[in-house]
Amino acid sequence: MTSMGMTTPLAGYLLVAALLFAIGLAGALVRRNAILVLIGIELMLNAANLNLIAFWRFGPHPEALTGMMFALFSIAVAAAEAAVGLGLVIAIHRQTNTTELDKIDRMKG
Amino acid sequence: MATSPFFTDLDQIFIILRDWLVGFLPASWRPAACVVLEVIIIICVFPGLFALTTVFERKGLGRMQNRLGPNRVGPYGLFQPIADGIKALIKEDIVPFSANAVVHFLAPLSLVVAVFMEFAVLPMGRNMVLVDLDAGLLFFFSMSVSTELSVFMAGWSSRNKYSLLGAMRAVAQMISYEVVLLLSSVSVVMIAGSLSLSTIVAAQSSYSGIFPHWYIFTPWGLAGFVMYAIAATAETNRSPFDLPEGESELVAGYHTEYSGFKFALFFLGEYLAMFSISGLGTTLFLGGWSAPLSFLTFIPSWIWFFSKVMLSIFVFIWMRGTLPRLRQDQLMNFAWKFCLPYTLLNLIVTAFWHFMGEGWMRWVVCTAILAAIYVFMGRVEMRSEHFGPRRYRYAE
Amino acid sequence: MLGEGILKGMAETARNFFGSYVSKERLTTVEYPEERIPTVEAARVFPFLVYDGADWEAGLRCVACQICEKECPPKCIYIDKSKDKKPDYVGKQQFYPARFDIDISVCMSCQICVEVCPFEAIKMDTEYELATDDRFGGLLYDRKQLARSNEYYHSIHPTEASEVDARLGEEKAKVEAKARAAAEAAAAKAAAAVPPAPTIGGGS
Amino acid sequence: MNVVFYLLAAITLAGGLAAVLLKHLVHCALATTVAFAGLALLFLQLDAQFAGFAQILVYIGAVAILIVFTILLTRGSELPKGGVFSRTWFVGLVIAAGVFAVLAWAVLESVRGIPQQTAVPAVTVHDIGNALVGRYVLPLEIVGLLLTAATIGAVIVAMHEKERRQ
Repeated sequence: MTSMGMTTPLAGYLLVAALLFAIGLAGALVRRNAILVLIGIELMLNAANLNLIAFWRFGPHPEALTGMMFALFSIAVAAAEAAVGLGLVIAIHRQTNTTELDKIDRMKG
Repeated sequence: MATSPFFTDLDQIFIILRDWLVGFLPASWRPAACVVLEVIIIICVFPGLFALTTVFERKGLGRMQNRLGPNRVGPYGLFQPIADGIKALIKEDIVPFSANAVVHFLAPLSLVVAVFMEFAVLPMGRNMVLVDLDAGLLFFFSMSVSTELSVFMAGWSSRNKYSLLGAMRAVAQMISYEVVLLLSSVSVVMIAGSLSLSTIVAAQSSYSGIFPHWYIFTPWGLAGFVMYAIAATAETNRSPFDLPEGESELVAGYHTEYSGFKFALFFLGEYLAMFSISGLGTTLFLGGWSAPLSFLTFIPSWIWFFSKVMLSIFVFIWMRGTLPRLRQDQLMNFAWKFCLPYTLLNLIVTAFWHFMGEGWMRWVVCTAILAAIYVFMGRVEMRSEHFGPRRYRYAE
Repeated sequence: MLGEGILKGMAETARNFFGSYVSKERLTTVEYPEERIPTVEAARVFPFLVYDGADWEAGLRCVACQICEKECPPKCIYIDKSKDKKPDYVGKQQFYPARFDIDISVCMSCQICVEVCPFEAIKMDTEYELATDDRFGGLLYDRKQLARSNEYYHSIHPTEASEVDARLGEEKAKVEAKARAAAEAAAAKAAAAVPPAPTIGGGS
Repeated sequence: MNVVFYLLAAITLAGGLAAVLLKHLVHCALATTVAFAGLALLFLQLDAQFAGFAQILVYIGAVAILIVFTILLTRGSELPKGGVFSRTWFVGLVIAAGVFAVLAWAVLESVRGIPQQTAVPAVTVHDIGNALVGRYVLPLEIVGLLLTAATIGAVIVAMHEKERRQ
């Protein structure tokens, strides 16, 4: 990572984003708690944002603001996603008294 | 306005002093040294102001209740904060046994750091701003929301139900009023056309006749300022919105389990938040460092800024001395059912103001709309049960 | 209108704020160490022991009956009865307290000891500046610290003290009258046998 | 590419890792906040002032608070009784590692040929504002609608059960 990063700044940011995405994915896949899964998804979204901003910064037309706008909208959408997702977690907790995904295995409340 | 060079120098005295001091250093170090010096000054000035404010607050509150207030330590009790500071420093630092030590330790630090960051974008005088960010207002708000998490950390890590309740109240309250605070500032941004705080001040620093073009002297500005002041009071957890630390029910809220120096940091953070939010209000609505009347411009700009801030602080203290504490449901209803709709309406009125062009028409129309809606909403809110006795929805 | 009450309240506090600088009578504060409110006669803080005469040890009215010790709700009185006896104010031989301690930090100023004392020996003081920096025993007062003269009692509670004096005087007069009657009877008896006889007790 | 970048990357990744690995849910949430803050700083380093501050405002100010509120409302602040990782954690780890390997390979392979802008883009907040209400006004309106819908939806989802039971 370092040797490549030295030559191209973009690659460094992309690698950090990729690593963060992988961490988020791992979190979403390996943790049992629904909230942690949501945290993992947030991390993945953030990694995507970092990609967008990095491409905007090092891309050919930063003044067109495409990457920046995409990142801003993604932030807004992520906020909405978090609100709804956590609302769902609370609703599920009300139904089943648990947030452990392994234990939520019934379709009927 | 032609001003004599003496007053111009006095106005810029800190800049001149800074440049003189930095002049001793090699040229390549100068920008960094400038920043370091300015940061040091901010870190020294505002805690000093905090120390003075604590004693003046206690004296002022005393006078409002026909008492004398502290007058024992030093002349007129002015050395009281020094005594308090020494006491806080040498007190035993107690961390509860079951507390989460790391989070417990980090909470006051992160709070104070975030609050100190807010001062970086405030223009405290002509050319006196640490970093003139293009998105200064956004920076300010992003720093002020970070304090919410510190409050939560403090409350949660103490492992005390009062701390936790206080923290949850504080966070809920701060989030609710953050919306109002932001939206009331947005109307200023709409008119000034910039998020940079120095541009916003510059937009207000002209005069027609002897009267300044401050935004508070417009209908939407006045309405926005009132909403801003309410939200700022709630945001800094000051009375009458001091539920998070309501001592009659929650001991001391989220800093119940803090003692000694860490408690002093919370105290400092609260007052610094007051200063910074007053500074922002001054910048947005009260013309920042510009003089209130055109023939007073010879007085240095920083004096105006600090006197306006201290005036706002006095109003904070005045309100604390007057108003009783709200109830949690009243607080939330007030934020979401009165402040937020009214601020949104104010945004629309601001847009009207902007597009109606110069002339007396816009004054009449905007004032009429805002006043009518204020009276109407006030009537509705007061008639409904929102401010009446409590109704329990879920209680058995 | 919404906010009207707030403005009214703010006006009130502003009036207080400026008024307190203008008129001194608004300020109710007494700056304590320099200024003091004179204690009223009915003030009662902690108990003390009354003595008659000049010598506190000889004049203590307390006879170590230990009623107050038993009645004290927080049990803050500690009394050791003496082995020997000394004459009390009427001249009767009585025990006296070899030790009489009151733990002021425990005392709750209920005045029950005063009410139960049959000898008018313990009374309530008006002294309230009892703070000390000695945590260990500084607030445990022995009989020397507790002893106050009857004159002092008169100076703090004049009405009550004169009543007490009157009552004691009556009792004493009764005792003396009895003694005199006894003496006279003895004298009459003695006169029948031996003419001159000294009076017992005597002295005013 | 300098020390600051490595520092920020380390903070971000450490925050992310801690968020995934820590046992205590509140600690996870706080670690996520560190990751969010690190990312915001990375945005600032990429000269995206507006996006960086928006990141702090939205993620630290709103999302992190939402997460901790949810943790407390679902009694997640107590330590879980069983393990914190699911039964199939190994599979998840392999998938994540695979995804990272593919991504890293793709980045390293493809980034070489791309010409890169190195000059700092002269974009002010004013430009962003103009773009938001100019070219991107439709997405902006849709996001506004989405946020309103999400707010109402979240309230209804969280309130639903109690209301029905009444």
